[in-house]
Amino acid sequence: MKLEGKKRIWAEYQKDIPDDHFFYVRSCIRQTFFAGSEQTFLKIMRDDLKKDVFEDPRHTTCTGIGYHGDVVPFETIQTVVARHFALATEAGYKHIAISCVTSFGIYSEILETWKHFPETLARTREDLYKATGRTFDVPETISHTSDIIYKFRDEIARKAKYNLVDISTGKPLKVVEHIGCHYSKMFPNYGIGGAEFPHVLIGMIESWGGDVIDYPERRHCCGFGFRQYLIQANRGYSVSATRKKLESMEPYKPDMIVANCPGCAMFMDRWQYTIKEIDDITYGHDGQGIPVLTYEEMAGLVLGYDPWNMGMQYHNVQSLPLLRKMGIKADPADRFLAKDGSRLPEPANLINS
Amino acid sequence: MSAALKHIVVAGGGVAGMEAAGALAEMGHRVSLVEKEKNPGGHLLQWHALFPDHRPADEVKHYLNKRIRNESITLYTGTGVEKIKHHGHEVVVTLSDGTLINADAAIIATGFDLFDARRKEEYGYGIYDNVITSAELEEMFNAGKVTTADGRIPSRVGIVHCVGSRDEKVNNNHCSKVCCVTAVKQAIEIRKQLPGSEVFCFYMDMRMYGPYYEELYRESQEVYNVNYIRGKVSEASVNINNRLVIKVEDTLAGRPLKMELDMMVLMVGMEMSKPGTLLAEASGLKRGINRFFETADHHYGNNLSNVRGVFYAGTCTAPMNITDTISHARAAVAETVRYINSR
Amino acid sequence: MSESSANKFGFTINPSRLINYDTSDRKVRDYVTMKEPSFRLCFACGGCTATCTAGQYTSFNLRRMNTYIRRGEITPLIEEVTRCMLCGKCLLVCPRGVNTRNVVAVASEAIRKLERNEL
Amino acid sequence: MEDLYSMLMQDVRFEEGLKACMNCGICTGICPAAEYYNYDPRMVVDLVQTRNNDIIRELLMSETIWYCGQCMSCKTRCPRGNTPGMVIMALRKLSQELGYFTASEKGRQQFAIKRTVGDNVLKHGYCVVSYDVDPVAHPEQGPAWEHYYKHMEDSLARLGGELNGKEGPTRKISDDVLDELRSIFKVTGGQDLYDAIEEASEKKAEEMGLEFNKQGRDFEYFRHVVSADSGNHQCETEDVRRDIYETRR
Amino acid sequence: MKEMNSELFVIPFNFGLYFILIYSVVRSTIWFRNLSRGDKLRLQRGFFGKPFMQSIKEIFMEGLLHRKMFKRNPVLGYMHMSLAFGWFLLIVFGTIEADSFSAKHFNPPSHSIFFRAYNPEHGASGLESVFSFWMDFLLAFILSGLLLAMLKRFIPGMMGMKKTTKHTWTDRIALLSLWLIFPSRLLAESFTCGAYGSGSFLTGNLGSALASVLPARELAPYFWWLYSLSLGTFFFLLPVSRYFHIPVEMFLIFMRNSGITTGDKPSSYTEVQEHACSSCGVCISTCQMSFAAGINDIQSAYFVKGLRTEKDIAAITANCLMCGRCEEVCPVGIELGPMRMIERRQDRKDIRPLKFSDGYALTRKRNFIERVPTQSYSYLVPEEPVKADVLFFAGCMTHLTPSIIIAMKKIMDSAGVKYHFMDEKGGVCCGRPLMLVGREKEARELINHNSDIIWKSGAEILVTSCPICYKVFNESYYLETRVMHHSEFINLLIEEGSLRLGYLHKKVVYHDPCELGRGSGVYQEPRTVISYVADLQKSPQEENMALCCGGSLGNLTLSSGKRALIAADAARTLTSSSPDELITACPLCKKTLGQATETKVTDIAELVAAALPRPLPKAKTRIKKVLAKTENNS
Repeated sequence: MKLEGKKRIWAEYQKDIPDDHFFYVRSCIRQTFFAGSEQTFLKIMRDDLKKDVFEDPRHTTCTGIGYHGDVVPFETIQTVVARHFALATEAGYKHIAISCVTSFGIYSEILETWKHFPETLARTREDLYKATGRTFDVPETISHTSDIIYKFRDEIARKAKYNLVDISTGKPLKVVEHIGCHYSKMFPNYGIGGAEFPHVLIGMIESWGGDVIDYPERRHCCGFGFRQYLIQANRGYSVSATRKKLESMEPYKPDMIVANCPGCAMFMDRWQYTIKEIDDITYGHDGQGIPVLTYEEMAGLVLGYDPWNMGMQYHNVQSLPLLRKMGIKADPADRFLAKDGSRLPEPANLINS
Repeated sequence: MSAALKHIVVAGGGVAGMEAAGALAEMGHRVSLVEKEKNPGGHLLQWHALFPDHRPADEVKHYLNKRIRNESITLYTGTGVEKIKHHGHEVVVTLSDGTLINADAAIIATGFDLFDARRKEEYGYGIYDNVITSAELEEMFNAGKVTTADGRIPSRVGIVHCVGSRDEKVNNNHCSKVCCVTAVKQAIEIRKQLPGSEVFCFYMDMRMYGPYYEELYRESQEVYNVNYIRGKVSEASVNINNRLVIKVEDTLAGRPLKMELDMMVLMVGMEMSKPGTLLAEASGLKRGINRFFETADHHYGNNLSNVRGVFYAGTCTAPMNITDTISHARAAVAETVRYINSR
Repeated sequence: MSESSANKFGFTINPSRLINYDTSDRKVRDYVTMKEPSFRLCFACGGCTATCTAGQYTSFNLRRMNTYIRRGEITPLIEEVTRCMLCGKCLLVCPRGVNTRNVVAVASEAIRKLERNEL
Repeated sequence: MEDLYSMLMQDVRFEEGLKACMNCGICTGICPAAEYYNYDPRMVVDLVQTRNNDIIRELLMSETIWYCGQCMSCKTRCPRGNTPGMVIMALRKLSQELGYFTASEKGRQQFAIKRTVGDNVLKHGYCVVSYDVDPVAHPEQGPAWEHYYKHMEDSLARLGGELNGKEGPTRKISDDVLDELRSIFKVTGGQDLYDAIEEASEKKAEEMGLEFNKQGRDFEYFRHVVSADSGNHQCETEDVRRDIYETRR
Repeated sequence: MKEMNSELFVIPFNFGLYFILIYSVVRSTIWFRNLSRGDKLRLQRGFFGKPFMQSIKEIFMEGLLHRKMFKRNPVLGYMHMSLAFGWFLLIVFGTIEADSFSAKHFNPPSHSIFFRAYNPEHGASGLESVFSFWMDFLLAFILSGLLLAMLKRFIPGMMGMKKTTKHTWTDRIALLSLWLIFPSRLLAESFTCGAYGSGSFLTGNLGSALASVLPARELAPYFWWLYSLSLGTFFFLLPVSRYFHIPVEMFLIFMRNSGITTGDKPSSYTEVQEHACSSCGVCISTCQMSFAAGINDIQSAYFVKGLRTEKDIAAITANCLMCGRCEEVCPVGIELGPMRMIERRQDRKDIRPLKFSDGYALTRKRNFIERVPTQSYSYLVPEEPVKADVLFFAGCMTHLTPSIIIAMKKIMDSAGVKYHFMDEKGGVCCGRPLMLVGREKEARELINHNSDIIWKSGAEILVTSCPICYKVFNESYYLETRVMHHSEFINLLIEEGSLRLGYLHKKVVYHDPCELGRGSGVYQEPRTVISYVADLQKSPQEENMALCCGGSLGNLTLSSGKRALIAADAARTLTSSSPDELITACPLCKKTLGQATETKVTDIAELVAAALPRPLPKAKTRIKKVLAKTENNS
């Protein structure tokens, strides 16, 4: 494989990511399954990078899952998103930072639609005004929160307490990156590195010392498929797609998977458990499973955050071997604590607990 | 009657340019043949054998070289044509080295550029070691050995049609016409050179429009056992053994198909050439939606430009094969002569 | 996979419909090509399917069957091949002179051999 | 009778999603659904572009249009700039508006999506929210989630959040905000789609003789639609899509 | 003559003779044992009845005189006749001579065969000399045939045989011994006569000539040895050589005359036929696959030999047009078509019934040729029956030649026939194509489906445009309906005057479709019909010797290229008189020949339709009359 070829493409797909003053919108899935990651992102931005990230508690879901679950019409979701723009406008923000890749895809789609079909923008303004009396300006930029971490990756590298390196051997960790389909497959120009060789996670991994694995099914969907997961009877589709990816990356013996989409991260973790239950197969080094991290968690580890405060214990595939490799001291016993600091009973049959 | 010794500039020393220059000189006109490369011959230079009869490209090269061996032809090499303007009774041609040539007429034969395969990112050209273009394969044929980047004999070769043609993602909606038959020809040559190999053509339509093309296609199946899969390759990647893995729909089975390859050959299409584009902009020559030069009329005026005294020959107007290019060049000559005589 | 887990999750891992050319078995193709070389000549125009007598009553599709054979997709083939009436109409319409009738006969022969591991 | 094609044309996503298909199959080549379902986006698009009302109606009532996972990988590649995924979305919307979706097993599932995600949006302001992901309904979420769910207060607190708090993850969405959402739904037709789904589903439940409640999830029809699986969605022979396709071409 | 009395040289002859006698008895009993009960009865009845006499006559006419062969080629006929009949007479008169001129009666055969050796002086005077003259004459007669036979070996062309069969080594030795028999007898007798001054014009003169230069008395015994040896060897090799056909043919004739037929499974009869084949090769030179397509290893001679020698002949069996020409010319009258059909079915069975040789080798590879998956047409749903007097079944192929269908509609309409077009929307295959490749069982499914429709229609006549369907409707469907090919039906309509037809001033030639002509014996009706509307010319090969168009469904494996060769050749022959149109009565022939000639190829129905006066006359229903007729006829 010729790296310069990829570099050329990466150079072509660079988008402008603002330096500061973000209007933050949360993700249903991320806040539900990776609440810690969202908080970590904010912590990194505010405490480590000293950036202004504003969150308006009045913002809601973008209804994206409903939209792709086909129960929410396009007009409706446009207006809901427009409401978020209104909130941003009211607070004087021009740059949206989006935590969810589904949302990010929808924001991109809506902006593109407004560009090509101006009448839809007009209608949305009408609808929003009729429904809420709000008005809005179209934001100057939209960034996925992974874009923002990407932008500051080198700054983070400078502050790094740990690197993506096996301290025992000094060799870089082998990392599989997974990009949410809706991040750049729909609109390659909205994603760093385009649709075929997205650079957003690779950039982080490499500047934090890791090695990226490029494997045949890299571009394949995690299998969420919205209705294909939401409905129990359809979940076979979802798990099959993830298994396809896991089998394809298996020969490379990766140390971890990192994803920029909360859904992908959640599924690739959950399905490893399910596949173990159904077919009794586990992947990764001597069947310990492959830990799946959000990029916030990865960044947090690099900056020396406590993995348990980021919620990494709430993955079915536990990351203890990974943490050991990186030389991070984290006491497994402290994983599950109650508010008062007392220990909670540990869940059974987590992978490599 | 001596309309004799008119002076015509021919821009571009490829197949069309050489044929046009030769024909004009034959009629006793003075010709300035301007070629940007060191040698005339254009894309033909790197070609090994020609469809449909596998005749060596050299034979045609020799014909053309003989054609321009004529004292009334002045050959400028390493020089491009930057601008052509109609002025009074003549055309004023500006060369890249600043030279100005006043002539009675000019024939533009700036030809085509091969599509830059890197623009089809999903095929990983310039990234994966064993993704090559049809032109590079011809060079392998010339060198007499077809091998992978690490010098192994490929046991399975895939040939992808319509790379950079019929594809709005790289904003080329046109068909490059010759790639289908080139693919068939190259498939046969691979099978001849590497009898142990399997060859697969991934096509959307087999456009065997020329004489003996369909026969060649049939021969490739009957004699050389070339495999054809109808479907446009969706993406390529490499596995841990550095073998290519491609995904495609076998549209005739209506199911997705996955296959490992040792080598993937991209049938790169034809595009308007860069110099041609610059020349068009500098000289106010119209271009069509396919970005090639737009001729005055598709059916009976396809050598005429929108500038008096300026004529088109060959693939600068649209993709064509060598046969058509030569005929088109001769037609351009006829139009040019008619023009200069009628003044 | 075990029943219990099916019940536990309410779904199963789906079988793949992908034609994996690297794992599929092309013994049948090789046998058919050996016994009936004209098989190579098919360019999938579908003329046979259009005129097919059996095709009026069932989804038998010789054009698709040829593709299955070439790709080594035997499972759908086994059923497909038994539907042909060998009436020979396709012989008369094939523009490439493929001995279609024999292709069907040889294919079914090959399948039987395959089942007996004689290929 | 209705002209389904022009009804589709009113959907901007359809206009964007279907120009002219040349059946190259590039979409199916990377389509996750095509591998695990009896599904071929190329054929769907090709069928739609026949503009034949009967074919389109058959599609609207078929299982086929419900197989797509909307990963939109097809959009990236199509050499004709189509997006089968978006064509599907338009078909699905129409199928629901006209009540055709209840004709197919996969289509009927829309009711469950409306009762879960759909209702969540207007009830909580979220599509998905932690306290609604019950491990009993989601065994595949595994032990980690089970634990998190059981000790949500504690767990969330440690991660710096507060369940139904004023801000942060899974904060409570205030009622005036929810009112805004609801009126957006009314104004933009979201509510109408909800009602259409409810109405058709209730009719179907009656037809199937299954118990149906006006809200909630604990009744026969709901349980039926989320769990029913004919097992015919992968096999070649029971191939609705192919048979439409083969017979129509 | 003491030394001459040493009878040692008789041993080889006796050995051979008794061996072959015993062998024949054993073998024929086994054949008889393996016969079905019915056939056993037939044979027994035949033995004490007319068939016996018929057989004797036939054996005499064919086995000895070779009448058929005379008809075909006099030289060839004479050759066979001189050998067979001559030898026969030699034995008969030899016995009479030996019997009448010896001391005691009822001597062993050797006594007459070697008569001259025992009675060297015999034949001096009176009746004796007459006899010895007659014996010499017979010997000369045989030798003349032998000479021809030798010539035939080296220049086959002279007997109008393009090809002769390749021989096994046993055949060669047997041939050699056969050839040696009579020359050695000639020399033996001549030497003896020479030594004793006896013998007639041949042996006498040759003898004295030899004696004058050679020690005749000393040499004679060697030639008697040679004579005896060659006879012995010949008899001994008989069962394993092609000459076994000589005795077996008699069995065959007898069985055939007793009314035994090939049927549809292997039996003693098929085995007798296998051995009755003399590998004469007539079938090879008659086979279009040979002279038109250059395929020379699949003809019936090789097929039968394959059966006999129990090779794997699956490929040979399959590669045949089933046109039936070879059967027409087979001098032994072997039912080659049915034999191949049996074999095609056999290839699909796991076990064949025991054959003679199975006694020694019970399991043979050929018994275990794999069964291919059986077709299944469970997807066919019974159709709604339509009541009609006349059913019209176009047939699959006819749907590819719509002009025939249109023509038939015109004809039936103008004749006022009330018919139902059974497969108007394209029906189910008749089953014949499956039958032809040996898939009887599967064919039955289709036959049942169609029969059901036909029965329920209550039709009295079933008209089809396709001879392939016609044959199977007639042979394998159980119908009360009368099945007619459209040529027959049109003929009927003309006969009973329901068709008014004009005359087309056209010179036409008729091509007999295999399935209609040889296959179903319909030769006359088409000709009557054609001559009614046009000027029908003769064509070089007609009726039972008509050529196959090459399109035959009987051959599964024949390539389109070879088919084209056959078609081209047939077309050339058919159009040699350059007719205006080439008429056929089969859609498949029409299509195949159509691609092979410039001459317009027309189906008989089209021809007749063209002769219909336009505008079509008002149709009056005459169908009842037609039916009345059909009842009388049937």
